[in-house]
Amino acid sequence: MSGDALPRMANVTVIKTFDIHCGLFAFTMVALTILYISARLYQQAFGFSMGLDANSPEFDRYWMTLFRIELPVLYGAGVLCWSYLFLTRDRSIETVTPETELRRYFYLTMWLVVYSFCIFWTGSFFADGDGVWHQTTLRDTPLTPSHIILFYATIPIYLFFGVGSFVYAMTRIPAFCRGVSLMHAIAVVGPFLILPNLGFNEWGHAYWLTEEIFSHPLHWGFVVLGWCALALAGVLMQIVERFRELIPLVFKQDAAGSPTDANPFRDAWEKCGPEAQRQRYKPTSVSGRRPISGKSK
Amino acid sequence: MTSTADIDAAASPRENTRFKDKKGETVISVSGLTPGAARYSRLFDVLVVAAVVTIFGGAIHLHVMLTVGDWDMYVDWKDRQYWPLVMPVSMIMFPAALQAIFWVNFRLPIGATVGATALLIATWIGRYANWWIWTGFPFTEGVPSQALAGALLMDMTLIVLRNSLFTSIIGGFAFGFVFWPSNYSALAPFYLPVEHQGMVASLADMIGYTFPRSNMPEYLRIIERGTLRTFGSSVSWVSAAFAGFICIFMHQLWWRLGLFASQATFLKNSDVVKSFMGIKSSVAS
Amino acid sequence: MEADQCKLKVDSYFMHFTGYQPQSSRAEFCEDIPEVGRTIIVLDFVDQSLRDIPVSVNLARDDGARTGDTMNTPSSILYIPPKKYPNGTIKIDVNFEQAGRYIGMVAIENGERNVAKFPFDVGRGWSLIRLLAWCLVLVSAAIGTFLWALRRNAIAQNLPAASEK
Amino acid sequence: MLLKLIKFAAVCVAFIAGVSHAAAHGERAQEPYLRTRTVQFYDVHFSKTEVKVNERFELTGKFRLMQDWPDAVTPPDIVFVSSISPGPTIARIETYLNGWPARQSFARLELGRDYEFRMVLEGRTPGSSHIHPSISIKGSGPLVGPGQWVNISGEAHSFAFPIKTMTGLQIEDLQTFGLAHAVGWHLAWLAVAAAWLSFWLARPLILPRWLVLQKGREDLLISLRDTGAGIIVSAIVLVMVFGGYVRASAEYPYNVPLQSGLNRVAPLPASPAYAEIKVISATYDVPGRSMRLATQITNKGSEPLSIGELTTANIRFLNQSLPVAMANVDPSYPRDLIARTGLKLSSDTPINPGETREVRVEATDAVWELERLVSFLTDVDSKFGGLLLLYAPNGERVIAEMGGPIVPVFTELK
Repeated sequence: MSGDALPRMANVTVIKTFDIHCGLFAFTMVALTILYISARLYQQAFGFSMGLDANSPEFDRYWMTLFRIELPVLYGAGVLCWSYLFLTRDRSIETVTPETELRRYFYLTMWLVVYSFCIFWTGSFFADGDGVWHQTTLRDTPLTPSHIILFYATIPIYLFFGVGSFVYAMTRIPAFCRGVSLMHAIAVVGPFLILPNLGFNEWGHAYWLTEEIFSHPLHWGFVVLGWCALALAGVLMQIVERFRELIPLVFKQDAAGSPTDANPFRDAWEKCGPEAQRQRYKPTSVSGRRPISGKSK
Repeated sequence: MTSTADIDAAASPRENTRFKDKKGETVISVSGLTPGAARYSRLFDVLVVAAVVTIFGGAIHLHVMLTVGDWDMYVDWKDRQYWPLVMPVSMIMFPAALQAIFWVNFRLPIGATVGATALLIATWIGRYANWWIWTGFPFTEGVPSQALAGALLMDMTLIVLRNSLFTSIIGGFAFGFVFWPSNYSALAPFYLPVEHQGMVASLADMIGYTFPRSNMPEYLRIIERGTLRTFGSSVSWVSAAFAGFICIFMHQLWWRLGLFASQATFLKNSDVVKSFMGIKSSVAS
Repeated sequence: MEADQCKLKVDSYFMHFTGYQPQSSRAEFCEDIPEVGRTIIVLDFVDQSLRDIPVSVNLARDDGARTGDTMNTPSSILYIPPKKYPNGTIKIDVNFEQAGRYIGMVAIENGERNVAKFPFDVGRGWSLIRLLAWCLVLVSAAIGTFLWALRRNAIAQNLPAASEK
Repeated sequence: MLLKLIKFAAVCVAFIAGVSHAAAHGERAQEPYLRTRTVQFYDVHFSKTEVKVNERFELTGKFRLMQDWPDAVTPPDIVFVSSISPGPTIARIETYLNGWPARQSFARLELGRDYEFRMVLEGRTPGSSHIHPSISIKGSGPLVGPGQWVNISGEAHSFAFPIKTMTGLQIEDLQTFGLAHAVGWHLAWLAVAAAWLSFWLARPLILPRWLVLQKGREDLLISLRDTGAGIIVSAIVLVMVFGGYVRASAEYPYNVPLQSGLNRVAPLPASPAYAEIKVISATYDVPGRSMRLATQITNKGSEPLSIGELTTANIRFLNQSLPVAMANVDPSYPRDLIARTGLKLSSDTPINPGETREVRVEATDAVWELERLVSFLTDVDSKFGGLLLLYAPNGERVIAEMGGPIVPVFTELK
């Protein structure tokens, strides 16, 4: 049946492949999972035993120490990563081969998957924990065992990957360099603004309200910023539109064959090996280096 | 657009592929993806699904918690007047936007179901890991509500009627309206009456009273304080119908927001920034 | 006690340090004292049980060589012998005549002798200078990186132009 | 299992660290005006401080609502009597305000009057729990009484809360009743959703569908078969929704809505105003941690009165030379809230009936600072408040409110 649909490809036998290095992606996901679970275990161990009174010495020792470490480390790591991405940027981004560009689109997608993963832990898991923590104590200071993790650890972590994905796209991918992706910017800046919005939140708690209605309008600033997650749909559309142009270039000498044989998982995982890594970024041919006509032309 | 010529050429003449395309071969071949490309496309699918599930699990749960969370978090907030009204109105927002994104761009009638499923799973993860393991509140105190019945109906309306306006009017209304009956089926045991200190209380009141919450004094609950005998005292059905009415507009509003979010707009980048990546300024000599 | 960073630990007990210079301001100081002159230092006992334990206090100039003796020594400017404080608070009235680095020592005698030392600066306005210095370093680093990137960029732009010829 | 491991680890670390528990819950973060000028607790008594899981204990006491109520605090128009604990480590059995059931809130308590509360509580989570009585006021939040450590021993899983409904159903445990029913429904809904999602996710998804749609071949993406499946699923959903509702209504015909509404309760009888106190001047010596009051006390009763105690924000300064005042200290009262050196008075002889006397009162202790009660330098409304307890020779107690502006001062430098 597919032969009828694709008569042109009936006699070609070689299936084109290219390497996607997903080791770092997998490592990041595992490392983040471990990090988040450790943070939660730390809350379990020291939330009630050391964290009920912000004026106590044990709070200072177990929670303020964590606060003082996590802020510079996480933001510092972010700045280092973004600087690294900028310094190792593609200095002639318009001459990138279609294959490399396609690969970079996959890496951008992986950045966004990691970013989404961080949003889940922040917006759902630890925010939920904050809600229930407020039911165990009187309102203390803005620094509580749940806030110290939620606002000052998980937020810097998703900023790391959100801003990271933006810098990655701008320094590696022609379309995202020639133009600023509006929706990508919204998807990164919106959740970033949650941090300054803390000012509004704490101002309100300082003057209006000592009781905790979780759905109080005071908290709605966070909600509006959370809506910006929808903007990732726009980035997805930008990616598929470019895929439409790139894929015929990359797969032009491709073969027919039963698409049902495709096993992208095995395929992708096999390409994480050291041999595959050595082969990475090897240009296919000199003639492949030609400027890509983008939409902006 | 020369580069898309190859892919466009692969479009085959129309043929009757209905009922046959079980594994999607026709879709792949008509799309023009070669078998090799299809494998990478499937990898891309997996990445997108992972991103969608996690980011909307996070964003919807955050949204629901901070707009109507108290009604969802505590069994003694689940009254007849406000709970069936505010919960679906808040819960429909993201599912409606997701419907628009998935339907308009990909003709996938799953957006609302994806949203409601991600929300319910994320909520239960939180209930288990935070409410029970961390602070020790019994599950009965924090049993959540679900929007899956309404979300499924909304997706079904979309696939049958294939139109956003009718989906708002019928599917949106259904989303709001079935919230009460579908959740009451699950939570009915919590409204059994008990006598406590010479006063009547529902089990839900008792659960909230027995396991104390430091920042939840009884008066803080925004619940029904008394009802007129309208509609044969069917207070909850009146609330359900009102919720359905608001959900119609919410659905249309958020559908449009979903469309706005899925536009692939690029703004002009600064020449200085572009020059760092070797793109010469168009203004320069 | 508002922003509580001023805790001292002696053995397993905590104390809280506050400095006042009522002649010049109404502010509370934590550790570093901004001006020379009359100063009141207050040590509050966080732990109730400290009230039953004799405590001695010694304030001395930090001359670098000393290893931390709590006895009254020539470099001491104030010494309070061991004494119990049932109110849980020690008020020390002291006159710092010279700016410089000082060291405070609090000793408790609960069977054995435990000493806590807290070094502090008097009359240096040191923290503001340190802050400015850090700002300067950061700003110059940022400018340097930017200039460097610009230059690298210029080279990169010239390269393809040269190869085309 | 994992939970046990975590708890074990937490206990080990806490043990190694050898940390002493200070007062908990962050009540010290509450502003002085919230604690010294609103609700003054007295006679607070914990019937037990060592209980087993499922063992009951009582928390009783009284409170006075101060007349000089601060502007920033909403008046006690809607009030809930509660207890503060680190999470639900205790279960609430019964609560009363002046003998009235206090499961619901109360309307309009009166300023300047006294109320009596009684709470019957039960140990739930093993460990040491810091428990306070508290009065929550709508708009202002919980105002807490003195906290005490209650040690709960036993096994966490042995806790159960049986209850009998008015329909005659005996419920084994309120913590789990109805849960399987609710979770079952959620799983059923998730199963339908999972079936629907996998019906679509199994197909080629994002890129191919978008490309096909660009070519105008929508017919390949949504077939008649898919529409049919949609109709079948919606029928299933409707049957589940309304069938489930009808079944639940049949199974639980005598359900009641959530109960709400405010109760009204009269205050305790007002005690005769035997003593009238006027604060002439009040200063707080900042570095000296000492509050000094110059008061004018008039005895309007028929018995001589001696000053026994100054109490504010649950901190008690006692006149240690008056045995009846010392006898008024409940053994269960937290020790760190009782000032060690007590109250210093300029004249210690009883004030005779009809006499007006100026008495200087001095209350010195680090507790002012440690409890963060004296941030007069940063307050917009620098006032203090408290109760003065006076005793007649026959043991009768007179409770008088006092308060007024206070000036922070620094010790004169010599």
